Amino acid sequence: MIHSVLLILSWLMPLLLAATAIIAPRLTWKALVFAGFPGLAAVFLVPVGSSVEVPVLLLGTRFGLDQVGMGFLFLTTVIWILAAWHAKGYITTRRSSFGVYFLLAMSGNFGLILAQDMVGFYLFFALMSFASYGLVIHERTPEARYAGKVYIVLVIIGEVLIFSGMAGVGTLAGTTSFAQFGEDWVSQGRGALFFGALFLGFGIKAGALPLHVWLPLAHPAAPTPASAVLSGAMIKAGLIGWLRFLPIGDAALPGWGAIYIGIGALAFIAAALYGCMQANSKALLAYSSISKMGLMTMAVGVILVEPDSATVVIPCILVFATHHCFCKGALFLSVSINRNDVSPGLRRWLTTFLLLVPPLSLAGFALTSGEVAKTMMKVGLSASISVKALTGLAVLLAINSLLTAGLMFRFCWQRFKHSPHAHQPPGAATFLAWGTLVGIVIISPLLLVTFYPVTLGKSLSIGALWSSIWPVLVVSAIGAVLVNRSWLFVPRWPAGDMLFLYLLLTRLIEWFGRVSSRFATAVSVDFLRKLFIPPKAGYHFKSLLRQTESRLGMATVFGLVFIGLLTLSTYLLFEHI
Amino acid sequence: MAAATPSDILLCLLILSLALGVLGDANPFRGVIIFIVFGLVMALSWTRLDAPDLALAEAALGAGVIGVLFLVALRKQGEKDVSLATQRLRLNSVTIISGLLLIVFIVYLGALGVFSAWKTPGKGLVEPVYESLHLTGVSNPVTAVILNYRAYDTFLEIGVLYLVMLSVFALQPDEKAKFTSTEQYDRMLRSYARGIVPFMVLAAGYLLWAGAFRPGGAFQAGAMLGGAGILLHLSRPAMLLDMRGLVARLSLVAGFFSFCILGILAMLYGFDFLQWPSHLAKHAILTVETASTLSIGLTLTGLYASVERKLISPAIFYSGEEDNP
Amino acid sequence: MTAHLVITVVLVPILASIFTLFCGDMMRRVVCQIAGLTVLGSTCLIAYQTGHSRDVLNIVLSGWEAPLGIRLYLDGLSALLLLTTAIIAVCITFFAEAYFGVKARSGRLTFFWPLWFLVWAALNGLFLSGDVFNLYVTLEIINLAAVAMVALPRTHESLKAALNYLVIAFLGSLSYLFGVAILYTSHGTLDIQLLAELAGIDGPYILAAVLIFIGLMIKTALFPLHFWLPPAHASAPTPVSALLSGLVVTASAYMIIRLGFTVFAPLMHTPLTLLLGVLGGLAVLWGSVHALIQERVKMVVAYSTVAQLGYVFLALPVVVSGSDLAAMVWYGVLYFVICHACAKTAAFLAAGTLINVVKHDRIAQLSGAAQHWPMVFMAFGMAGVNLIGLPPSGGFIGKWLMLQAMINSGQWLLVLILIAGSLLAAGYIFRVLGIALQTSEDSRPPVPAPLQLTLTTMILAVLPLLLGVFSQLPFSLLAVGSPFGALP
Amino acid sequence: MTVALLYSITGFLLFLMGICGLIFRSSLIRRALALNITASGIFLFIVAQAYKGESALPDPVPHGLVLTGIVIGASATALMIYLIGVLRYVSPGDNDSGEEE
Repeated sequence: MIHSVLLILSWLMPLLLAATAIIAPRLTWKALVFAGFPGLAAVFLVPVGSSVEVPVLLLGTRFGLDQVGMGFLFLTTVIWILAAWHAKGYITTRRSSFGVYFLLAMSGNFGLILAQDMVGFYLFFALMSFASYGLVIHERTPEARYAGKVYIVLVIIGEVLIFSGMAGVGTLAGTTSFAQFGEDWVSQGRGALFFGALFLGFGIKAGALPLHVWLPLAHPAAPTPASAVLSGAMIKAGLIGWLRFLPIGDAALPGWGAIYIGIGALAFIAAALYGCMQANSKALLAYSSISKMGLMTMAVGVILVEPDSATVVIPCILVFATHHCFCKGALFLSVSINRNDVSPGLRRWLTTFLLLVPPLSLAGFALTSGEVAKTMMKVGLSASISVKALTGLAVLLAINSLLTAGLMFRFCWQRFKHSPHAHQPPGAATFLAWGTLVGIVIISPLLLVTFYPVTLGKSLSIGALWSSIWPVLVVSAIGAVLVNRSWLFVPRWPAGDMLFLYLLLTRLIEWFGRVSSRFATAVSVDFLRKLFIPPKAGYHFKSLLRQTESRLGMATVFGLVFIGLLTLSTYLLFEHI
Repeated sequence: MAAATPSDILLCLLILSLALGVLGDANPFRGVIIFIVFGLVMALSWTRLDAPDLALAEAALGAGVIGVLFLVALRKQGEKDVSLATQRLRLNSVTIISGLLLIVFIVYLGALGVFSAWKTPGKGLVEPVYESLHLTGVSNPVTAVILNYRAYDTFLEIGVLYLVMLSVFALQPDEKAKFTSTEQYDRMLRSYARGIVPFMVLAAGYLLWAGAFRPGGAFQAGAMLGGAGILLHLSRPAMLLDMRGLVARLSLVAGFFSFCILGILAMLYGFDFLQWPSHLAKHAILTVETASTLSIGLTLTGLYASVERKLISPAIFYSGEEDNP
Repeated sequence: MTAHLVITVVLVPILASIFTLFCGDMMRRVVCQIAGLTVLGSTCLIAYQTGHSRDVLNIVLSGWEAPLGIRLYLDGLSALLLLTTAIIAVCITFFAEAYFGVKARSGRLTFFWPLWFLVWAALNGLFLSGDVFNLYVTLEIINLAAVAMVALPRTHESLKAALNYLVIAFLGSLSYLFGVAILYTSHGTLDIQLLAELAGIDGPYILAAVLIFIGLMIKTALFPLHFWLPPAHASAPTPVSALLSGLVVTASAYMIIRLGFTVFAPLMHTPLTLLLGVLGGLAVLWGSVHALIQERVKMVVAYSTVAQLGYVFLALPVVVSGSDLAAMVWYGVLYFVICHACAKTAAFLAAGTLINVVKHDRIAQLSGAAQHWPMVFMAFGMAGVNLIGLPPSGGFIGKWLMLQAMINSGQWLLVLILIAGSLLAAGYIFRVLGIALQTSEDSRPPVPAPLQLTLTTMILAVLPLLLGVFSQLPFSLLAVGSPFGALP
Repeated sequence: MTVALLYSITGFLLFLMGICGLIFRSSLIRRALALNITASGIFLFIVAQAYKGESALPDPVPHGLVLTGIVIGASATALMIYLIGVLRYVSPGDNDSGEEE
């Protein structure tokens, strides 16, 4: 009973609080932190495997907690609660609007993790996606609006893709319940279209390579706590989508696996490289997220190639996701912390230390969660891939370590050197939430060891320690040398790298429409032109449409169509019988 | 089955050629005149097909009142006709191809129509209608169908007439008509009307009464009453009722309302909606018919009056700019 | 008792129509409210009883059984449509009260009310009708009244649109009437249930089917017979536009489903439905593209109606009688239609509220309007969510069922069209919202939108979302007397 | 050829002629006339099908339906004529009541 209540309350509580905002916005704002508590309680109190049926919702929905859900729910609830706490000190304008969007997105994020069927998942996914639009445009600056525009266009395309992919997979599998997913339907070989749709649809959220363009725009634009949850928790929703909808562990999809690995590897390296060129700290962090998500994409690809490896690789994904979530969350929150705001002395030293921990952890420095997660990922993946691929993986990891270290060096440099004073010192909640999160980052190696079958021994070996330390050392050394030679170190490439391609595409489509209508009219000079375009009308696409529409309204055309349809359908039917 | 006689064939050819005249005649005014003749010939063919009720209705409504409305609509309009078309059709490859297509379609559909008509129709409901006729309170089977068996349809149909009058009200300008005394009335028309209108009212009453056992009924009687009203209006426009006045409104809804009330009464006494117990059926039917006749007659008169008012000479009836409050 | 209750639903609006013809302003408002709430209450009771007894109801009229007399037929579908209509109608009534305001207190606009109640009565009659000829009569009342209401503004545009509408609707009804006549001559009955039992494919049957379907296609504005709809729906006063796009087209869509799955069930999965599907697909694309290039909000919404009605036909080709697919399409299309009715009404009412405060609805000049009237645009957005087919709207559930049926039968082209239609819908909805959400330097104090307008709009905008989230209840109601039993 | 068949075919031809009239005539009055011809054709078809021969009684149900059809057709025609009349006196750009825009 209590389990069922918790499973429902986890997503219902934020929703209810959001609704309360209509009557009592102050109450909502006060209770912001507590909205996530039922979810957190569910992590600890609800045993894995329990579920509850809600027949009145949609076409009958099921909520439950499985191994994957448990892992993601933990990291998600923690980051949302801390972000809410942070927001209470940080957000000063438009609080109630922020609170409502924040709570709606939170509800969506919790709900999609708990949903045990496709339709429910889709519902909460959409709720989260659309609500976070409100978070992105919170500042209402032109940049925020532009980022919001790019974001919302991609979200809608993603929604439609996921919808079609989901309908296809659900129909082929004959069920919408994740639990009843069989493997037989995949072997029918009909799903290619849907897998493509799902890859792209969830890829938009997970920041998969050609679809990641919204991330570097949205993160700098959004307020800090929103960026933290966007990058820490919501970005993982795409990953969860893949894990839920694809036949993970049931069937092999080598072709798709290769695509996932390829795209993941590309993102793993290229995004980190591009991130090093960013002047804006949050854009830099966004690229780092894209890069880390690339590794997880690769892991999903490995499972798709080798279904048997799922039992080994999925915990690795969970560990890595947990590490990345906390670390990235702490990094984003630290953007609003300024060392110089703190009075000199012990407290400033402590702040400096705390500020340094997440970057080091993300760079995989020895004894941090980053090192543990990376080692585990390496071990997990190497169990299921060939020797040749193993070498490739090692190279990739090494390159990424260097790049990440570079990223983090640049980030720290910006934080310590260039960070301006805040207009007004952030509230205590901002500090406390950030501090708590950094604390969690510090103890997270222990947490991971407790919850997952992580072998600390491997990561404590000399080789592992050394491999985790040298990139940081190398980069720091190079950085220290180069840091004042701005011509070399600070190329500033715009955030949203490939966005211009999309713009080009839009132009191309417009151009194509213009040219094709001109072409059509030019080629079929007599018939088509007389039918569709009266003399003197322009060849513009819109006017072509409008003219055709008005032609359809002519009595002559209408009568012809009427009689034609009458004849055609009778003819067809008489032919048929 | 009876074989068609040459006179049948002649009648059909006449109908078709008249239709061609209605559609094809270059002069719209003449087209309307032909349309009235067409309606009368249709009435003839319906008498031939054993449907005298329809013949009466068609002659009075289709050819009569509607024909007059068409005439009025065209009178001041003259040769100039209102057209919605913005683009004129020219002879080019498109129209030629479309025309050819149209011919193919029509030939095909015509053949189909012949084919479908060839099938001997089923027996329909002749037997059940006549079997229960003694329970309906009337001996004219058509009246039994429309006012007893399928009274619900007729109820709604009266609603359509009511609706048309409502629509006309809703589209009229807000000012009340202002009559000027300069209007010259046709003295001859006036005395003619004075003579004929009482007879028309009497005829309407007879048609109404006769509907129970021979051709006739509310619609035919109502159309006759409407004709009388139109005549009256033609001769003395100043006598026109204010159609939005209370009495006119009451008469307009009389048919519809009496249906409602009798239907509700039937339900209150434990019958179905619009069910007439057989011993009361005749009275019930006569009641709704009388009320409907009144409503129909008034509706038709009102329609004529409003069409004419709008179309003939607005300048006489309205001082100043029309429609601008 | 239920029989009386069912008749009430038709009679009360008729009586209200007659009374409003005689009432003064104060009295008229009282009559409107009493009638509206009575019908709403009755339909709630009817829906409850139908859902509770899980039994269809045949109501004999005039004391004559089916082939001779007319029967009313009440199943879950009718009950649900009656209820939806009642909710929408009450909202429109309250909206119109505030929208017409002082203007409607005297003069010709007072005749809006009797016309409107007559339409409501005819709608209820249509949803209850069990007789093909009776359907014709009710449909005719709806259409003629709609024509008159389109012409209400008495502008050149509205009169032209009304005339066009009248000509087309007249042709449609004649076509339908011809089909009905052929059905009667070959089968000797007009009762839907009896016809469904008797129907067998032969020449006259085919001709009747084609004539009836084409008649209804015209009334449902299926591409390429749709051109009359956008001008008529856009040039009418807003409460009328809402009523037209929300309820009137729903009536003919309902008739297609009702007749298609009973009398004409043997014709499913024949080239006829294929043709309908193709035209439906074209309607989706054509309507959506045109909605994208319109310059006025009301035109966008009107073209969206053309597009959305295309879905009703789009799924028909996958119906193989007797299979699960047919059930999915049946449920999906109906649910889609019902939710579309609510959402479309809400979208029009939102546009109307905007017209009420801004005095125009040109999209280009709406920049920044969302910050002045956030509730209006929120309602528009929520209606848009349903039109796009995003969860948790009911439109999503309808599309989801249709999509599953399409995929199951391997009709990939239809799947693609459905998806393209959703994307295009997102395009035209967000085009309006995007411009409205821009910041503008216009700092004039905004005229507040009247509460009555905003509230009714909001209620209707929320309704499809509720229908999406709590879909079990309506589905169980729909299952009463459904030709396929419960949803598989 | 029986009487019923002859008149049915005539009815069908009238139906088609009416639609052709709708196609080829652009004036509104003419369209209203064409629609009336179409309707007459349909009614003729129905009544002819109800005719059962010289000695037999005709089916009264179709007669009832046609009577309803005639009344509804006349109503629609009247409305159309009225609208045409109003349209003549409202020119483009006129704003009668200032309801919209």
